[in-house]
Amino acid sequence: MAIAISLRDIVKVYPNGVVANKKVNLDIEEKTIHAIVGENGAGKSTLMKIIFGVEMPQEGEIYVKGKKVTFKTPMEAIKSGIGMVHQHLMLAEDLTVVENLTLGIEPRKFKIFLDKKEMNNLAKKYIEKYKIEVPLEKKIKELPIGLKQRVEILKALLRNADILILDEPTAVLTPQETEVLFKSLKELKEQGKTIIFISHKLKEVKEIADKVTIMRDGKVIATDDASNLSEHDIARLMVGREVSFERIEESRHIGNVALKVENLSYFNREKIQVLKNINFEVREGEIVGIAGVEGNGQTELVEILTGLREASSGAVYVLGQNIVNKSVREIREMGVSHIPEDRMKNGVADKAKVKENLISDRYYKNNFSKMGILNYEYIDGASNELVKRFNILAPSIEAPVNALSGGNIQKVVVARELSSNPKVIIASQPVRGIDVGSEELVHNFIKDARDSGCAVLLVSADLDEILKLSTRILVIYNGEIVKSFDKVEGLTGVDLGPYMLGLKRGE
Amino acid sequence: MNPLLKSIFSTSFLFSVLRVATPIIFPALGVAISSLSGSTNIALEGIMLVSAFTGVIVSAFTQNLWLSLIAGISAGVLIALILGYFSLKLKADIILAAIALNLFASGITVFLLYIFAHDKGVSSSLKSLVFPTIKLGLLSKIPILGGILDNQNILVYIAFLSVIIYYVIVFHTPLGLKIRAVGLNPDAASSVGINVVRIKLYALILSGVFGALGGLYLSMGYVSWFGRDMTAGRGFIAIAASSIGGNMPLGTFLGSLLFGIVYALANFLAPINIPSEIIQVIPYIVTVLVLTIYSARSVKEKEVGEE
Amino acid sequence: KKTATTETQKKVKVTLYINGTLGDKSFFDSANRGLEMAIKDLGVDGKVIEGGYDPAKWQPDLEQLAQGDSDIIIIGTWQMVDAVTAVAPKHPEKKFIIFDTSVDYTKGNLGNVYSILYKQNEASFLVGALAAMITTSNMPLANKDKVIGFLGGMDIPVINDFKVGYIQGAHYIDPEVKVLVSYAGSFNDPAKGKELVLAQYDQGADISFNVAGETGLGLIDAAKEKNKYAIGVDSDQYIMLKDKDPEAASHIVTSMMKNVDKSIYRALKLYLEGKLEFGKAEALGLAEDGVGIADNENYQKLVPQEFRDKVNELAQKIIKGEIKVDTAFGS
Amino acid sequence: MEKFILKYFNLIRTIIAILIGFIISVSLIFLVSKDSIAALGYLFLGPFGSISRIGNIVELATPIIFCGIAIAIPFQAQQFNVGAEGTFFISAAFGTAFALIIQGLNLPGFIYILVVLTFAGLMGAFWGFIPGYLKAKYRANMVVLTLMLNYIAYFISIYLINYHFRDKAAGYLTSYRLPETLFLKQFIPNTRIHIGFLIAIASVFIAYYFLYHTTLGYEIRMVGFNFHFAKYSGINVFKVIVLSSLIGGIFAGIGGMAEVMGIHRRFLWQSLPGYGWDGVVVAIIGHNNPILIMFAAFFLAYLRIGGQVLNLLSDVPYELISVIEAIIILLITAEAFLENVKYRITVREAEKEAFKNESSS
Ligand SMILES: Nc1ncnc2c1ncn2[C@@H]1O[C@H](COP(=O)(O)OP(=O)(O)OP(=O)(O)O)[C@@H](O)[C@H]1O
Ligand SMILES: Nc1ncnc2c1ncn2[C@@H]1O[C@H](COP(=O)(O)OP(=O)(O)OP(=O)(O)O)[C@@H](O)[C@H]1O
Ligand SMILES: [Mg+2]
Ligand SMILES: [Mg+2]
Repeated sequence: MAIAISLRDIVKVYPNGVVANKKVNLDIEEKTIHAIVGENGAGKSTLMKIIFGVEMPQEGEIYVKGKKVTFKTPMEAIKSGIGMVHQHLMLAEDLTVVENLTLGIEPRKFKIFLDKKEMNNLAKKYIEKYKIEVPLEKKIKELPIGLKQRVEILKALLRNADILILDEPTAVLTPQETEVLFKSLKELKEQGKTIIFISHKLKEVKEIADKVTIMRDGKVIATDDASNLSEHDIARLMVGREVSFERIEESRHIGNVALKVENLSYFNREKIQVLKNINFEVREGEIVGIAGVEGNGQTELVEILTGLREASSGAVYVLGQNIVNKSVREIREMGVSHIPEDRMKNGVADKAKVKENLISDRYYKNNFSKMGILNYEYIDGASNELVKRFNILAPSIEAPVNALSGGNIQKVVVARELSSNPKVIIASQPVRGIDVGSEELVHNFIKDARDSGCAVLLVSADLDEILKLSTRILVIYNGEIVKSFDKVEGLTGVDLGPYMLGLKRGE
Repeated sequence: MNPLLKSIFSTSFLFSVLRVATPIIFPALGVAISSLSGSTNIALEGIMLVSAFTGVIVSAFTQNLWLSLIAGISAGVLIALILGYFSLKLKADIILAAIALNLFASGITVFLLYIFAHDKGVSSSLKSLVFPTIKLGLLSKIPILGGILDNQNILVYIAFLSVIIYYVIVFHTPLGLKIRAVGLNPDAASSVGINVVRIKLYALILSGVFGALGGLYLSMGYVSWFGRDMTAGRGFIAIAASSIGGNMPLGTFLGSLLFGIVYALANFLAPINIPSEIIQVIPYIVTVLVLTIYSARSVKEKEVGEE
Repeated sequence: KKTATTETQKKVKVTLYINGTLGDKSFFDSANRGLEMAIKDLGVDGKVIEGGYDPAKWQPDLEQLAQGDSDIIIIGTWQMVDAVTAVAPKHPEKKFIIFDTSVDYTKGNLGNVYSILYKQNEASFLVGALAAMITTSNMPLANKDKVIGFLGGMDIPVINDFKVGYIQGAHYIDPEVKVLVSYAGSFNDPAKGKELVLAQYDQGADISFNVAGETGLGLIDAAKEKNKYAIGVDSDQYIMLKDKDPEAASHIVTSMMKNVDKSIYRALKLYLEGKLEFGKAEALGLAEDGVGIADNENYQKLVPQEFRDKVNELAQKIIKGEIKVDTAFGS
Repeated sequence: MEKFILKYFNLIRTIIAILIGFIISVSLIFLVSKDSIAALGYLFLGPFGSISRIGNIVELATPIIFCGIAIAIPFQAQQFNVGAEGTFFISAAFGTAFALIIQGLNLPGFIYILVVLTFAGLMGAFWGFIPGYLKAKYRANMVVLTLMLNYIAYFISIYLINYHFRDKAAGYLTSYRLPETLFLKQFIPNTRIHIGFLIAIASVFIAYYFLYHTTLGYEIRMVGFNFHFAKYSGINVFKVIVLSSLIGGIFAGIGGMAEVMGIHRRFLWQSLPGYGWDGVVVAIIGHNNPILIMFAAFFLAYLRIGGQVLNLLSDVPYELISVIEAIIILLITAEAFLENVKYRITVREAEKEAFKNESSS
């Protein structure tokens, strides 16, 4: 079978001295879906950026359809039929969908003017051809994440890509959206496209990929037909040890109510009701999972519970105290900790030192500082201890966080949030975009917290995660709790699906 | 009616509003276009100064308006290019680079003025030209409007035109789309193969052109000579005007007009004997108020904590 | 530098230190002219240095110069008083001439400092009177409103000394004349100056007097644009402009002259003749020709004989002390 | 060797940049000057020519240091507050006014000085508070706000001095002379280096300690690094943004009054002196780090004094000096200048490392 892309001895060193790829060799066959998996920081994205001309390798050769190429800019990669959907979406939020789609290849009137009608037609043409629906006139920022992703893919196709790179496209997608995505991907393969697909979700890899390449520490460990590899094999190869996918054991003793939400409602600034009187409680020693398709009010719920947003009506009690319109700090002081869904936006200051990120919620407390003066001796001690306990892979506590890879950044967040001996933990997408190895670690930390008597509210779009950790599960749909499962043992996604999609609702 | 009030409600007042606003409209458009592309250009002061100077010198020695126009614009663009080269290619802090260029412009113009005109203050010893004023003929009979527009310098008209050109460039040309995209999300732009640095450079060049026109108006229309530091802070006022207008064509235009009005008002009020400082401070206080109110409005729409 | 000194030994070395920059179209330029005249006619060896506008630099600079090889150091404006008061006593062998202000001779041993003051209020009185006569006259560009203008650079005593004289002169002719006073707040914003004066003309003024350095040039531009009259300042601005922009120049009825150049030339001349009295201040007014009004072809052409006679008559009255002109100083 | 280059790369780059700047200046001087060699001497060695000239460097650096710190603190919170210019000015004006008002009390020198400086600091705090508050509350653009406030400060100050505290004896716009007791001692003979300089140096270390060793400093830096993160962590962003501007203002305020009490002994500025902009320059060159800012300030002062000597003793025109200064500033801040060289070395080093432990492992 013909080779679409082949890489020979690719070496990439970043200006900061990180060697992200170490003599990588890789062949991608035409008209296949080729998955690439690997731990955080293994060098997957870097490799893709090299293929797409974003980064230039120091050494090695790239062949596209047999002929040698050296891309200095994405433009050149695009010209030779490569398209890429980046790990972090690359859309101008304030421009319309059609503007984003046609950016750089705009049809023109009299050479110099935009031809808006043609822009629409062009987009429509491709929408029909690939059956990927998107609202052309809307601004990107008005779209749910799943649609944004579709725009990204369409963007690549619009540039006649026949080799399509997707870097963790499903990390931000709901099972339903993932389904849709996979349908289009298979469709595309039928139409003769070659697809490179990066994911940390091994189940998906098994489901969609024809071939799988496993990377570790900047090198390719193995490449094989997906059919020859079980999830466990892949996990083992990635991490270099066994990883379990079993559900964690049930929590032993469940205590009194720690978090109580009463008739909570919220209207956003467009006066749309995003939360419709929500009622639930979380007890000490239990993990309550909130399952739901993203964009059904989870984000707002979490932000209200942690004081980043004001409820329109209703009450929230932490250990019996109402927290409505208390400040973030006051709420944290009551023992609430928060693992945010977007770690880069909220979880860390990426240019700040690791230790500075580890103390952001306690720097003012005793020992960390006295009378407004920071006590670095103590801070360094505490930070080093956290780095050890949560085995964060970092050059040192003095290193800026952005020198860490995705998974380790998340560990920094988790370490801070779980080490403030919280009573209530609000964890939203705690393992998004991190590899199975780190994922397992984080899950164990959460479990330990639970066993030490914390009440945990777990918000996730990843059903496996919900099913793996939760003591009880609530399903949220369109701002309402439509169903609660008090026994999780034996449940599967199939049981939750209909509720998440609003097809069924509980008593 | 008291002559002061009379004069304020006269067409001659509105006439002077336009004249005063023009050297702000141009640089304001310059600031706006570069802001859209994501770079804060506070070098308009220097750009205007250099163009104003070049225009006068070239016109004095060639007695040709076209040449001076071209020379003036090229000079302004040159400064913009230097700014671009240092901030974009050499990654110098753009604010600092601009401060340096303003300093440079103020020094080099006076230095050369001395070489050409043997005077360190004004070029009044040179026979430099001015751009023609537009006679509306019959149209000048139109009540009020006629009075406001007749006999305005051609560059005043070009200022209006520039607002429209700005609108067309930004919203109806591929370049404009790219400029906006680059300003909103450079990574997104480069991911579809757009050369971000080049687009930002184009935006700076455009702001150089606008700034240059402002400078030329100052020395070859507004008055008929070049004077040391004659921009007198208009390049900075322009930043205010464009940010009041959110870098949008109409907004920026109205922002500049606001200054035109307040300045003209200050000029008309000058003769009544309240301390001159009090009168001269009005425009700046108004800006702070307008800016605050403007931002306050847009904050309401923002969620708490949103930027 | 031995050679340098030996060859120039006989020549008197004069340094003019400007606490600003040349090109102010006002007394700095005028002082420079005075020095150049002296270099030409009196054969002194002169040099001009621009100190710039940062007050922190002036005293060190003056100290530097005092340590240098010049025999006479000329500085101007009140802002240099503190500096020269501090430096001069340390260098008794050097001579200092300070113009447009005076040092306080009670403060320390300033026997080597000679101060020149100008009675700008006297000449301003004359142009004020002239303006008042013109605004009600039937001269072509005059209107019947009794309104005249004054454009000041900044609202400060030196400038207001002109203003006080100007207004007093105008009211001496006709108490009903209204004087529109505008300050530009800057000495180098001609555009602003132009706007301010255009506004004055719009409010009925038909003649205006600029005392604003470079900013004042805006006034002349305005006069040209609105076809009204202008009065120049410091030096004869008609002569200055008549080649470059004859049309603008033709609107300048006269200029109120502050003869810094002549006064400096005079001082140096006296010095060479050994007649200059250091350790005291001189106030030069109409009598001493320290100030005056420009009598040039345009003045002759535009201004009717009887007005000019009136002006001369008033000048005599002032010189004789029959008219006492107010001043803005110490007020 | 290469390790060494990497370690000191920024320093080396800056030095090279300065050298290039000098070379350009030199060629400029050769173009315009009849006695270029001497001129060069004046420009580069002149500042060290005599104790009084070295004094001039320090004298000039003093206000620049104050303003540099005043700019750096809000900059650390990502608040582009360029208001030091106006704050410096208005604090000096009101400080002078205040000093003259309470002159009657005949406070003992030390107390008097302390009271007046404190007042100036408070005035600065107030003038810094205004943009901080408007920014934090209404999210008005900081750059424009402070640009405008500079003009406002200027006119208010001129009005205050001109109409209420002008020395009637003086022909110019200037305040009455401050009472002797208020003079900051000039403690090095033949120079005007005054106590204010010591205060400036103290401020450098205070500001440094404040930014890197206090909780508020930490909050300021975190807000600067990532505003959302700060909010999420429970830091009161509103407070931080207001305080960063306010505290910056204190330094500018004290700096302004110290300049009056140490050098001029009266308020005599008729236009904004520009120390605030110098402050922006040194703050950016010094990466908002007070210690580096201090060095940057000395360097800038050295350049200026060089220009001043050049102006006094040579035939090089005054304006050329600002041209030279501009060129040198431009080059110093060219971050990416020589970047590729650094990259090449990094790569070589890193590859060595990487594939060394390849073979070992
Ligand atoms: N722009 C950059 N500058 C410096 N180092 C970088 C940069 N981008 C990535 N790195 C480093 O290079 C290594 C590989 O990064 P890369 O993003 O390729 O990993 P990845 O396999 O995509 O990880 P993840 O699964 O978390 O996305 C990591 O150590 C990362 O810290
Ligand atoms: N809710 C808020 N409260 C206080 N300050 C805020 C808030 N939101 C944003 N800011 C501050 O404003 C900065 C950016 O806000 P904005 O979008 O207004 O940019 P900006 O006005 O250009 O900022 P600057 O004027 O400093 O350049 C953020 O870094 C933050 O410090
Ligand atoms: Mg990646
Ligand atoms: Mg009249």
